[in-house]
Amino acid sequence: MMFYQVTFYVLAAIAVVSALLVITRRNPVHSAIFLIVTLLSVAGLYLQLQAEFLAAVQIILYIGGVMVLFLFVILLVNLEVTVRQEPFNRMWWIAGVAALVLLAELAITYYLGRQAFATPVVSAAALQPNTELIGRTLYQTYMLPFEMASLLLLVAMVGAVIMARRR
Amino acid sequence: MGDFGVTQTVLGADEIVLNMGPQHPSTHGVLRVKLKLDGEKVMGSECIIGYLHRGVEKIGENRPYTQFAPYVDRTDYVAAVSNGLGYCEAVEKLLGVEAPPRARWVRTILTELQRIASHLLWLGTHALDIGALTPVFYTFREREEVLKIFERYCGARLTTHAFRIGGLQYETYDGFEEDVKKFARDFPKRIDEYEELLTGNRIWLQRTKNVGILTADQAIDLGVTGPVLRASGVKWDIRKAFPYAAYDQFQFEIPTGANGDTFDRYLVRMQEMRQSLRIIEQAVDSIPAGPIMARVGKVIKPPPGEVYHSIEAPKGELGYFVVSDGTIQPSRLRIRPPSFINLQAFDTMVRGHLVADVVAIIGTIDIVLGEVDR
Amino acid sequence: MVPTSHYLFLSAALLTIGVIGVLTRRNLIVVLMSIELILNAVNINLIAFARQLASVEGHVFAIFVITVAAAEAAVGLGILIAFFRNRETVNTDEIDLLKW
Amino acid sequence: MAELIDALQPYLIPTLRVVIAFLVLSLIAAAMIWIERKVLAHLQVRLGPMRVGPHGLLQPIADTLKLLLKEDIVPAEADRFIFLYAPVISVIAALTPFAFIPFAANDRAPDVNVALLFIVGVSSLGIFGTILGGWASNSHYPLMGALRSTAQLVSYEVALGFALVSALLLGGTLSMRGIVEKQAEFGVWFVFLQPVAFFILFVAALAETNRNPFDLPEAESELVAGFHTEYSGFRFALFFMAEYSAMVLVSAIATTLFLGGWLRPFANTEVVIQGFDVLSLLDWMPVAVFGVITLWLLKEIPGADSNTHRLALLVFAVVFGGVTAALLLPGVLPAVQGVFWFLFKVFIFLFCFIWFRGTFPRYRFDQLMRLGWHFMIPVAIVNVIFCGIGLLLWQQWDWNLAGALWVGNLATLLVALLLAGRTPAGQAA
Repeated sequence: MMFYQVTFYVLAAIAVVSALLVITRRNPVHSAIFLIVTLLSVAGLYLQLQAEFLAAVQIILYIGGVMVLFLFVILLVNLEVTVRQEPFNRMWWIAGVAALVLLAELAITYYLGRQAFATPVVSAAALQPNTELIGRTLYQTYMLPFEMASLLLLVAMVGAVIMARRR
Repeated sequence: MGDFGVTQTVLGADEIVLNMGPQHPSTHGVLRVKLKLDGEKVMGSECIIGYLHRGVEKIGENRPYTQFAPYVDRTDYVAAVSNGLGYCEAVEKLLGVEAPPRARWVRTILTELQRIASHLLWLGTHALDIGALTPVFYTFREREEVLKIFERYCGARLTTHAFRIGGLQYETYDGFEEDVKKFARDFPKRIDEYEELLTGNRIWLQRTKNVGILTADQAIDLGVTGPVLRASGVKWDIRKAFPYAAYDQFQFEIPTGANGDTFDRYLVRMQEMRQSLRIIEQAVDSIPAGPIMARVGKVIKPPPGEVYHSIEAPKGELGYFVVSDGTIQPSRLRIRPPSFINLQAFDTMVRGHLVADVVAIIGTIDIVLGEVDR
Repeated sequence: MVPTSHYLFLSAALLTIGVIGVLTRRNLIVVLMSIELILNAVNINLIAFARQLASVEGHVFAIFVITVAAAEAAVGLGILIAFFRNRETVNTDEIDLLKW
Repeated sequence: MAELIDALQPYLIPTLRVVIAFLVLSLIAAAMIWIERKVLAHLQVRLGPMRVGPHGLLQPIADTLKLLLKEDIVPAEADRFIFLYAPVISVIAALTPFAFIPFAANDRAPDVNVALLFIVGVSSLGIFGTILGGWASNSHYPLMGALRSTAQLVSYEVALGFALVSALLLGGTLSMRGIVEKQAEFGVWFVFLQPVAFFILFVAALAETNRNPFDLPEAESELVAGFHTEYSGFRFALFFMAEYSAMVLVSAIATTLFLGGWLRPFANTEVVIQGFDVLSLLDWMPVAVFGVITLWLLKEIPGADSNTHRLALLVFAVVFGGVTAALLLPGVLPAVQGVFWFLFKVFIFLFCFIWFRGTFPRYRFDQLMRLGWHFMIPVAIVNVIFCGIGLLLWQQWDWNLAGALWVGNLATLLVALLLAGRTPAGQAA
């Protein structure tokens, strides 16, 4: 299954490179575009992992919803000044070192536990039919968290409206 | 002008200055409007005019009376006949002559046809501005009929120069009455057709009702005339108040509106077209025989004096102020164009509305830039 | 088959990039976008493990994460707009007053 | 190498099919330009294009050539990279979903079990083409057009989504093929079970594709041309094509979900007169349509303006006549039945789009938003709830399916009337 692996590495490379571009571009519109690219390649990875429902959700909600919101806000607030300013704050190197330490930590952990994280033990077909399974799990086992999530969305919606409304 | 500070460099976070025109599809020519917007809401406006200024009034002071007549056709170029009537009657008043009855009857018929043509053009473009693509083709179909009558009568369609000082240059052609009667017979059905497309249309109502309200007091303060004034509920029509041509001979009503919004202005103009038809029908049935030219000399040389004569043009009060010093040229000539004065109401009407309404309001005032800029 | 550990490395990389973005960028909008990156890294983990364990619960939790991300973006951008109205800037290091 | 070919094997036919679908779509988009201009013209008592070819039949080619040859202008202060590639995003987003839409029972479209979600998701990416194109132009009118269309698309996507939900509740699957098969199984198109949802879908589709009366993003009388004001030449053509493909796409979605996709009308009914099923005559409809077009083309030949036009008419007549003849070959007619009916329904939809454009004025932005949020979305939600209740009654208490759903529809209409009464026409902002 060489095709499978090639797809994975290509998508992973695109995701990482455009993620780097997200945090290095001066212009937030460019950042947003590269974030969209990252999200799309992550959606592709979901497809590989037999999570096609989540891939669709990723595209509809994340890209079609959240990212549009981001772009909308970027267009609303006029950022001509920001684009010309220094994009990073003064303590960037401390942050960088700390983050790299975090990365090293994660990498070491994963490396040590690589046996446990080998290829899946069970056949992946167990995740099919994906949509039905997710639906049943979500509405039966996780009914309460689901309702809480909807409450969270409601609160967020009301909060966002109140904060963004002009006085 | 510039009362909202367009020159100010730092505006609020959400405020932008949007320049509409002079090359914008909905400014009806070369009107330029600067809008101060908060989001899409209009906080202020400034009309910048003069892109079509040709100095028509000054030209009038350098031409013999007769030679200036074709120029007035080119002020409100979609209602040339009305312009000609106003100018000719002003000079006739100065001369102290009156056109013979037959001439006055024909003048009335042609002027009312011109009113219909002008309103049709307004209706089509106004609807087009609001996004209805189709009415403009229907209205142009009927306007074509009117223009054909003009063409047969005087050879020109747009800038007709139909009238002469003292009466008419040409006798009506054979079949003039039949043509006019046929038009008057067919046209009501067409108006019904337009009204079917627009008057009851929910979207049209939403786009025009309560948009660009001009109260009666505001309208009078701003000197607004014509359908815009009447839509605000003021029953003022020069055809009734100071009858000219043959208007005192005919029965017709002055349609008025109640709210002074864009929808009322629409309704008033639709009603006016029906009233014009009434006048035309009465007039064409009773055209008297007789001469078509009063006794005026070959060279028109009015006695010294001044006169102001105004008529009810399709767009409002069209006035000519002519001062004679006894020579063959006016010593001063001034046109009171309805579009120019009505455009003053634009800022009052537009404040607090959205950009889309700006377009509707420019349309509803019914301006012609040739007349605004002269 | 790509081993799960590769997904975990990818996720770790995205997480780190996101963290760097949150810590170093001055523009609040980019900071919010970096948070989205972090949340995505989490989702990759959840779904990779869901495959390894052949359990759909990882997917369910990823859905919750996306919900939270949507809520976070809405509130965050709401705050940002309110802030921009008052201060005319979206730089994190200029957000230094507790009230205005 | 052999391993690679093996690995790619399952991808080949879908890829080929997608390429064919794209080519056909480009043709349809080009034909739509002509059809739209002609239909609109005849609605407006004029003739429309008449010069390029007989009855302007070659107008699309002329238009395309003109656009391709025009200079590709990039405004001076524009964000060059984004400006250049925004139209591409639009086109990709409008064309990709066709990969999942089955045009016929024998169409090899990939049968994904979340196809509907993907179609909605990918088509909603087209918004980025609009918003980025508008932003990158660095000009007021395109920016306002972009902001408007973003707000509009996001709002109406919700209503659209809810309208789709009732169809997939009935279908019980997200697979496009599955939904059509369910309609065949029920023996009734979902439009007759969920007319309110269909209506909402139709209105939302108008808004999604920026068509009159919701064409605010490109309201020419207000914003000159909206987000693509600064575009010219080929890139403008791309936006144009994206727009028409999006129209075809929403029509195709509506056809699949509510109008029975590739199913022939009355597929499950028989009206037998003297041992002959009269309705099976409908199978001959493709032959009839192409035959009539051929005859019309032949009839036009003697009266054509010039010899060139005569030649062009003859070529068209030969093409259409050839298609008619090909249809009469054994086995061809059954094979193209599905595609024919699918496209037939899509074109009826597209005709309605044009018809509305010729009839309605344009909404104002706030009115559009109010209509979306205060009317369409609540009605759509209520409709989904009643649809769910109807299905529950059918499954648990053995109600008649159509009866239960129609009670729900009437209840929804009642709610809609109440809502409509609360927002009187002509309410100013």
